[in-house]
Amino acid sequence: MSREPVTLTIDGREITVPAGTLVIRAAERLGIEIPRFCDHPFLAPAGACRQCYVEIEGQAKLVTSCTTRVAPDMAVRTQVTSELVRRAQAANLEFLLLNHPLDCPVCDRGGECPLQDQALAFGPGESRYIEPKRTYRKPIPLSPLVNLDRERCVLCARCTRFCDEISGDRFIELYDRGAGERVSIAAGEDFRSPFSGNTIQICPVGALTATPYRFVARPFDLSSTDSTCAHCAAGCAIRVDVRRGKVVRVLARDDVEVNDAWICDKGRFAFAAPDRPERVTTPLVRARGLEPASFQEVLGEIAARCRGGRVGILVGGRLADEDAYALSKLARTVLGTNDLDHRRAFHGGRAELLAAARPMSVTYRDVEEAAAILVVGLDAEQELPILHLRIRKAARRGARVFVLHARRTRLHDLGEHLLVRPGHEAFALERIREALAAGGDGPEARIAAALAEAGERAVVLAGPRLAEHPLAADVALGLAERVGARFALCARRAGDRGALRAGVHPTLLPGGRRVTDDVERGQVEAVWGPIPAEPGRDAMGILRAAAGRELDVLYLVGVDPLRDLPDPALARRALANAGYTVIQGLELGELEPYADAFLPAAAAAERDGRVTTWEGRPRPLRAARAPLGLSRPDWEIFVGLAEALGADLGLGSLEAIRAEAEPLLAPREVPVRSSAWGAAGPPQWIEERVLFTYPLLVDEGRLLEGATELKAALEEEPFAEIHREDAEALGVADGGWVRVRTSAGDAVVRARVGETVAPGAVFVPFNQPGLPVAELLAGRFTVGVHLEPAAEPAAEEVA
Amino acid sequence: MSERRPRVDLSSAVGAVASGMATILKQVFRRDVTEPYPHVIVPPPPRSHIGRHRLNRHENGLEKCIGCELCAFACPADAIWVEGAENDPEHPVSPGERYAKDYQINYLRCIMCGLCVEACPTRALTLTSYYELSFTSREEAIWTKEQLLEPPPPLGTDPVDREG
Amino acid sequence: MSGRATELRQETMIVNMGPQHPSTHGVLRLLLELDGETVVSCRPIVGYLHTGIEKNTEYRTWQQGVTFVTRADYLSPFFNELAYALAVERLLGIEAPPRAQVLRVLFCELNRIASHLVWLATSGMELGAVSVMLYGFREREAILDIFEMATGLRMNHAYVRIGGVVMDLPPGGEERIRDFCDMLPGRIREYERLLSRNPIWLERNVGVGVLPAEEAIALGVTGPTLRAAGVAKDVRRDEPYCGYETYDFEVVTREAADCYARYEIRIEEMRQSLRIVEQCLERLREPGPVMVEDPKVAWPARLEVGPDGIGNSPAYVRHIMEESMEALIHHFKMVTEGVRVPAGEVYQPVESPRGELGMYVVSDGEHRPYRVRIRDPSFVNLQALPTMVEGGLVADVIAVIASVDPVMGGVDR
Amino acid sequence: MDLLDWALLLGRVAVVFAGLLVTVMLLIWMERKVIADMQTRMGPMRAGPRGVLITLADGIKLFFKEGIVPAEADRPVYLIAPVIAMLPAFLAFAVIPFGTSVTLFGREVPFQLADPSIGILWVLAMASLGVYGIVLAGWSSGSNYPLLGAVRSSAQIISYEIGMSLALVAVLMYSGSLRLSEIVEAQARVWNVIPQFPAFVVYLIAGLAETNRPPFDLPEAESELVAGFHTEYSGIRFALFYLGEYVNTVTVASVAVTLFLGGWRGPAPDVLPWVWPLLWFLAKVLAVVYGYVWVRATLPRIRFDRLMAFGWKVLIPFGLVWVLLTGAIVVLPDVYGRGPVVAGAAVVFGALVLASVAAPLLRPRPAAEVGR
Repeated sequence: MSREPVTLTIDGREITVPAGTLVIRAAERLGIEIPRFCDHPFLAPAGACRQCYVEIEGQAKLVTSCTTRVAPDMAVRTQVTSELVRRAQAANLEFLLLNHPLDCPVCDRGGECPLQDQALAFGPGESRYIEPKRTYRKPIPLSPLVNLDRERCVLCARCTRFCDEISGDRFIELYDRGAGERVSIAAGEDFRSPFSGNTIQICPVGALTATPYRFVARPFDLSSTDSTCAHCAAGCAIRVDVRRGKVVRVLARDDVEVNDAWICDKGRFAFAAPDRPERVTTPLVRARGLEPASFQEVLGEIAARCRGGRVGILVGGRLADEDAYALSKLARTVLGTNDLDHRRAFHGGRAELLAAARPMSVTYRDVEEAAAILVVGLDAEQELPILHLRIRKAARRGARVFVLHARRTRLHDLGEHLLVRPGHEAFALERIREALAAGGDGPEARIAAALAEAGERAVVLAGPRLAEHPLAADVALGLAERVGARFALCARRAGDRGALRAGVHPTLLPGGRRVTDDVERGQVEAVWGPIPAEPGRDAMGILRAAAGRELDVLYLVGVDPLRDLPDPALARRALANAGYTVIQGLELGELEPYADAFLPAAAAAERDGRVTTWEGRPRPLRAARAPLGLSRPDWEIFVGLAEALGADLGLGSLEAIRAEAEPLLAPREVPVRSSAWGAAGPPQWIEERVLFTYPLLVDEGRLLEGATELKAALEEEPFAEIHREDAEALGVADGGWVRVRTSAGDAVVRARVGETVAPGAVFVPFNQPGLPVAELLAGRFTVGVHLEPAAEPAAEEVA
Repeated sequence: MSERRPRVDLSSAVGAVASGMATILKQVFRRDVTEPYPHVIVPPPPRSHIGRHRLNRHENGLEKCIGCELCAFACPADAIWVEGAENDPEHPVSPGERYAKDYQINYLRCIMCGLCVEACPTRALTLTSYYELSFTSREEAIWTKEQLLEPPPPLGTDPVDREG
Repeated sequence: MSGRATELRQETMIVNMGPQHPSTHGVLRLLLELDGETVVSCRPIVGYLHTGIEKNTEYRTWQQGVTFVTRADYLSPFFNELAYALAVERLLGIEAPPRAQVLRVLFCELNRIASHLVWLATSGMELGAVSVMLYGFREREAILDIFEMATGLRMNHAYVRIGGVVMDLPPGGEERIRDFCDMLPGRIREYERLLSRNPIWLERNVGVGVLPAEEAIALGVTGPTLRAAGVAKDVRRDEPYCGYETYDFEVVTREAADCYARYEIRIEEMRQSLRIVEQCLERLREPGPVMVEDPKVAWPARLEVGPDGIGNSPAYVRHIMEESMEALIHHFKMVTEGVRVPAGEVYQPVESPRGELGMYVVSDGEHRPYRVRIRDPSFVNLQALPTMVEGGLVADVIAVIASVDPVMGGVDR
Repeated sequence: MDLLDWALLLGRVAVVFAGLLVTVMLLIWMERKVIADMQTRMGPMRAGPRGVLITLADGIKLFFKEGIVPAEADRPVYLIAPVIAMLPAFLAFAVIPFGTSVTLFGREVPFQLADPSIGILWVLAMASLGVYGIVLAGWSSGSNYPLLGAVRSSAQIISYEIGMSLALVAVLMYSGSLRLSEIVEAQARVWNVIPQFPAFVVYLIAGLAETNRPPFDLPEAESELVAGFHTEYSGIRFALFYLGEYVNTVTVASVAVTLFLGGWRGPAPDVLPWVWPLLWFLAKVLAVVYGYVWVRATLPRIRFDRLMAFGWKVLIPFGLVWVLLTGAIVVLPDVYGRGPVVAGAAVVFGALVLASVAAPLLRPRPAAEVGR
């Protein structure tokens, strides 16, 4: 879209803007504030509220500036210079307030309400309307999270437009016309969109309110901190509102490079975990039981165990970049081990190496401007919701979207899905590559053609599912390179990419330098000093080693191997057999009986630092409040542990860490290695069918604890998605009960029958309430499965 | 110097001291201005808001306070803490959706300026002239909602505040 | 020669008078160098009562500012409030209604009398005339009773608001003020009988703490201390506000520039203030609003006394909670955010009992002041202290402080 | 002296001591009530009926308060000084005849502890001893204000003691005795206040200064020197100073009554003849104290240099002249007969009055002295 400049005058002041600009935006650029309700910079113009009237010379009637585009030599007069406009705006405000309930003192929006602000700035001071007002039943819960108060609604349609245009979850709609027009939801429906909270934030009045924030605070009570959401690797800009040391609300901040103006409901509503009573905020050490002690004491104890012993370190996905770097250095230089791993998805190979070495191969902007997008092994809506919105935005702008996944995702209305059995993604990708040359008319051929056509405006986004097949990610990378597309290996958790870059990895050092490569290791040793040269064990390897009594100290940082990793039985053995178990995190949970020492870490909202998005973009974390109790940021604990071991990491502050890490983490070339085509065969399951699982957006994860309303809104009963053909073959009906049996265990769940999964694939969500799916897994998130119809279980069996 | 300056000489000195002593003696016959508090309590004028706050109820017993926090907004000393909550429709505390789950006034901070009652949109909060507020601890100085809902007794009757 | 003089000179003694001392008007600290009982040098040190009033206002709404500034010079709260309100009104380009202006003048002048009575009381006490102290406070009490009757508080009233005053006089209020006006002149005559010709009073004050006009002007001294040197400077007459130009009163001056002249001026000023008060009472026969009508500026409260105390009147509560959405919004926004004042800066002086009290107020267009700076006369007048006391005796220091009448709340802010 | 004599003496000492304490207690209450009256206040109201026990309450409170000894203080002197200040005040009272006598166990018991022939000198001696306590207290406190107060005090008391002595000299010349009981006897016909009025005035003024009472309370001028010599004292030691001061006031008033106001003399009915003189004495003392309080309520505090000037330049010359005149009045009639002496005295007295009027008592400083 070439946009030639247009020059016009607003209130006598001249301005030049690109053609197609709305008058209201042009006025904003001049610093003239035209009142508005329905206008939103990320939504299409609507002209619903009629508040933004301006006068344009030569036009008989006033026009709404949010729907009028600039024209050359247009002369616009706003309320600043036009009495007519001023009167029209005042009259419109009076009109909007006719039926508005006298709710300000009880309304959550009171004090930060655009309607109040504009009534004060532009409206009359007294009411002329004294007749009874229109009333509705209120509040109407649209979902456990969102309440609708129709009396307060000014019918600006921001919420419905958001659902139409941005999230595509069209649960709410404007019904009826005239005085009876109102926002409605279909009877019995729930506003089950993972983006529902955004409608609350953009509502210009108090018509949509959030249940968790209902009557909780006033803007005056809050101290706000601009930070970054640490729930996933999307890296959304948020504002954290704290009242008296307690986080009570999270809002999205505008950032056109990352999240536009949106965040998902998890980011918005899951903030209560650090305030739970289960949180432990003092260091503990095992004496007669676990007993509170000082940091010095506990670190001294741990140091005594570590000195000369074999240490294995498991890390969760929540470490900030600085923590990861400090830990990586601590493990290699002080503890003398490469046995550390943060991963849950073990990609390996060149794709991972690239992700560790080079950030920002694909950005949100690249996605938005792409012509063709291939999403492989990623359920974007559930795993990186804001990336999902970007893909949708791109689709609306004309990009062709393809999803290669074992299960249908929420891109189904805009993109084409190619459902493949889990573990067979690499073959599908190879077929696409073959189609590049051969052509054809199957889905593979369409994808190949679209990618080839888009060339460097094509984007391949590879997700965690690919880790289930050795080198599948490399295959995707190869395909991207073949067509000249941009490629990103999308990390899911907020700390994943940062930990990978910093070398919290058994074989990779900071910047993707290989432990086994003397030259690359030497580059790091130049800064750090000697590093063990033999490759370390990966996460499962560390557990196996601990289980085999090969480790003296098992150090768990922000991870619960019983919940987070796909082999709880192994984890239990490891915990039982480890010489000494150190837990570092927010709470102990089920690890309590195994812990020999506990180190309380600060939550993301309590500390400064950085997290890295899936793109590789560093984003700032800022402390919205002080850490509770004695807890402190992880990196400080690592530095303290090093000190207790008599070593000085030289990482006394965040600045020091960044300064040291910066040269090591600079983007660097990765030596080209042979492509991974056909390097490995398909997994050979004994069983006919494959169970696969991944965490949905809202599950039983630790950081979602306490977010009751969010769980009520979005959590699902455990289910098994089965393809219709399989169901018919087994005689399982939709909604009926099915027994899933794997080599590790079995469970009875409700079946969902349809065409939402690939034939032969069975999807059970990870970690939903009542079903710890991990117990069915044996080291991978994909496992051969045997299905049979089952009777409805007794209540306790489900639990 | 144009104006007449007073001078000191014996006669004027004796005269001035004598007239001064006479003036002093005259006061002996005036009514005392001090009050034998607490035996006699002179009621403060009606507008006087030198005392504690009071939370009011409607005639049907519901609280007038709707937890809107306007008083806390208006308070220049940050002396008021309000926490709103949703009314249980079966057992409402106040009319409407919202009520004050918690309401505290810290009398170590309160400056009795009255902006809070001026801000109150329901006359739930009023200021009284019950000035017999004495505390021996920080906790005591923070009045809770239950205490504030209690109307103040007549001055001089609260045994806690009586001397001795 | 000078070396010899130094040798001969005896060792001097350094005395820290204050910050805790019975007659330093609170927490003024004077570093006195004494040669025997003669003051060789004097260095006033301030800051012990720093309350952060100016800084606090930057974090509060414009309307809340009144409750802070009123506490600066706590003996003349109405003047602080008035200077602040006038300054903000000038930035807003509004003017309070006539009746509000009359009430402001009325309370300021009563406040001036009250303040001078405190001066009389404290000077009396500091020079040992204990009864005068109690008489001064006794009569001041009558004024405070009037204040309490009208504003509900005896000090720090927050009565003058941006755009007017918060409440009109209660019924019967004018009578009480009139009674006071009848009572006071006789009492002033009594003070004079006790002090004006008393030999000890004279010898403690006459010729003590002389501050000639040139020095006073050079040091920025204002108020009675300046007028005692014969300079007829009075903001009420020179830069009238609240319609002072329409009142009949005299600017009292004396030539002697000593403590006694300051005593005479303050006594006479009380009489002049009474004159103004009486004129105000005449004007109050005219009814009218006491707050501007514009709901976008006016403080929204309508107070009424009931059996439950003082609070918003039920009629007003009904209006904002049941009748007018606009009124509710304006109430809400005025209370929470307050008025938004156009960007600009203004210096507004008023004649406080201690001299020129100025408010320098800067707005950046927000609903909070960008800066409020109080030019407090006590602070400036204290500069002249060394000039007045050096070479005198310790006892004269007391007389001079008393005659300057500093209020540390205003000095330190 | 037999055992009973000793017992009676000890009894008298105890009674006088206790009586003085009670008197001081009531005196302080009275002073507070009187000055409250003059200031349209109520004064103490809470301790005892109409606050009469306020001093007791204060005393108990002070007794239990912590006595602070400053780090810079000279400890032994600091601790002993209040006692030194208090003792002479009690001792001075020993020679005051506060009544006639009463017969107990067949012995005549005079209302006077001792009646030495040098009664007046004893009073003077004790009064000047009291200053040691003050000087020592001020010096030993080791801080500036007490030091200044002590210096002021010694200067003031020494200066005014001369004036006071001169007044007393005039009286003893007139009465012809140093023995206080005889002086009282001598006033049977006319009180000394009539013939010795100038001496009475001098004595009252000097007495104010001797007791550090306003307007001569310079040593403890609270508005200048915080609390003067006892700034650093607290608790019981402060109470001792306070007590000494008020016993002094009683003594000074008693001496005034004894020397000028006829002592215990007054009209008395025949019932209980020993009671009335006591009551008269008490009434007269109270009257003098009332006068003191009245003065305190009226007058501001004089400035120290003026105080010294007044003492040396006015009071002492005036006293000297009066002593000369008294001498003349006592001696000359015997030599020259009554008429010429009275005429001559009138002329001299007139000249003196003229002189005092001409030379301003308290001249304001000339302008040149003002400032630097």
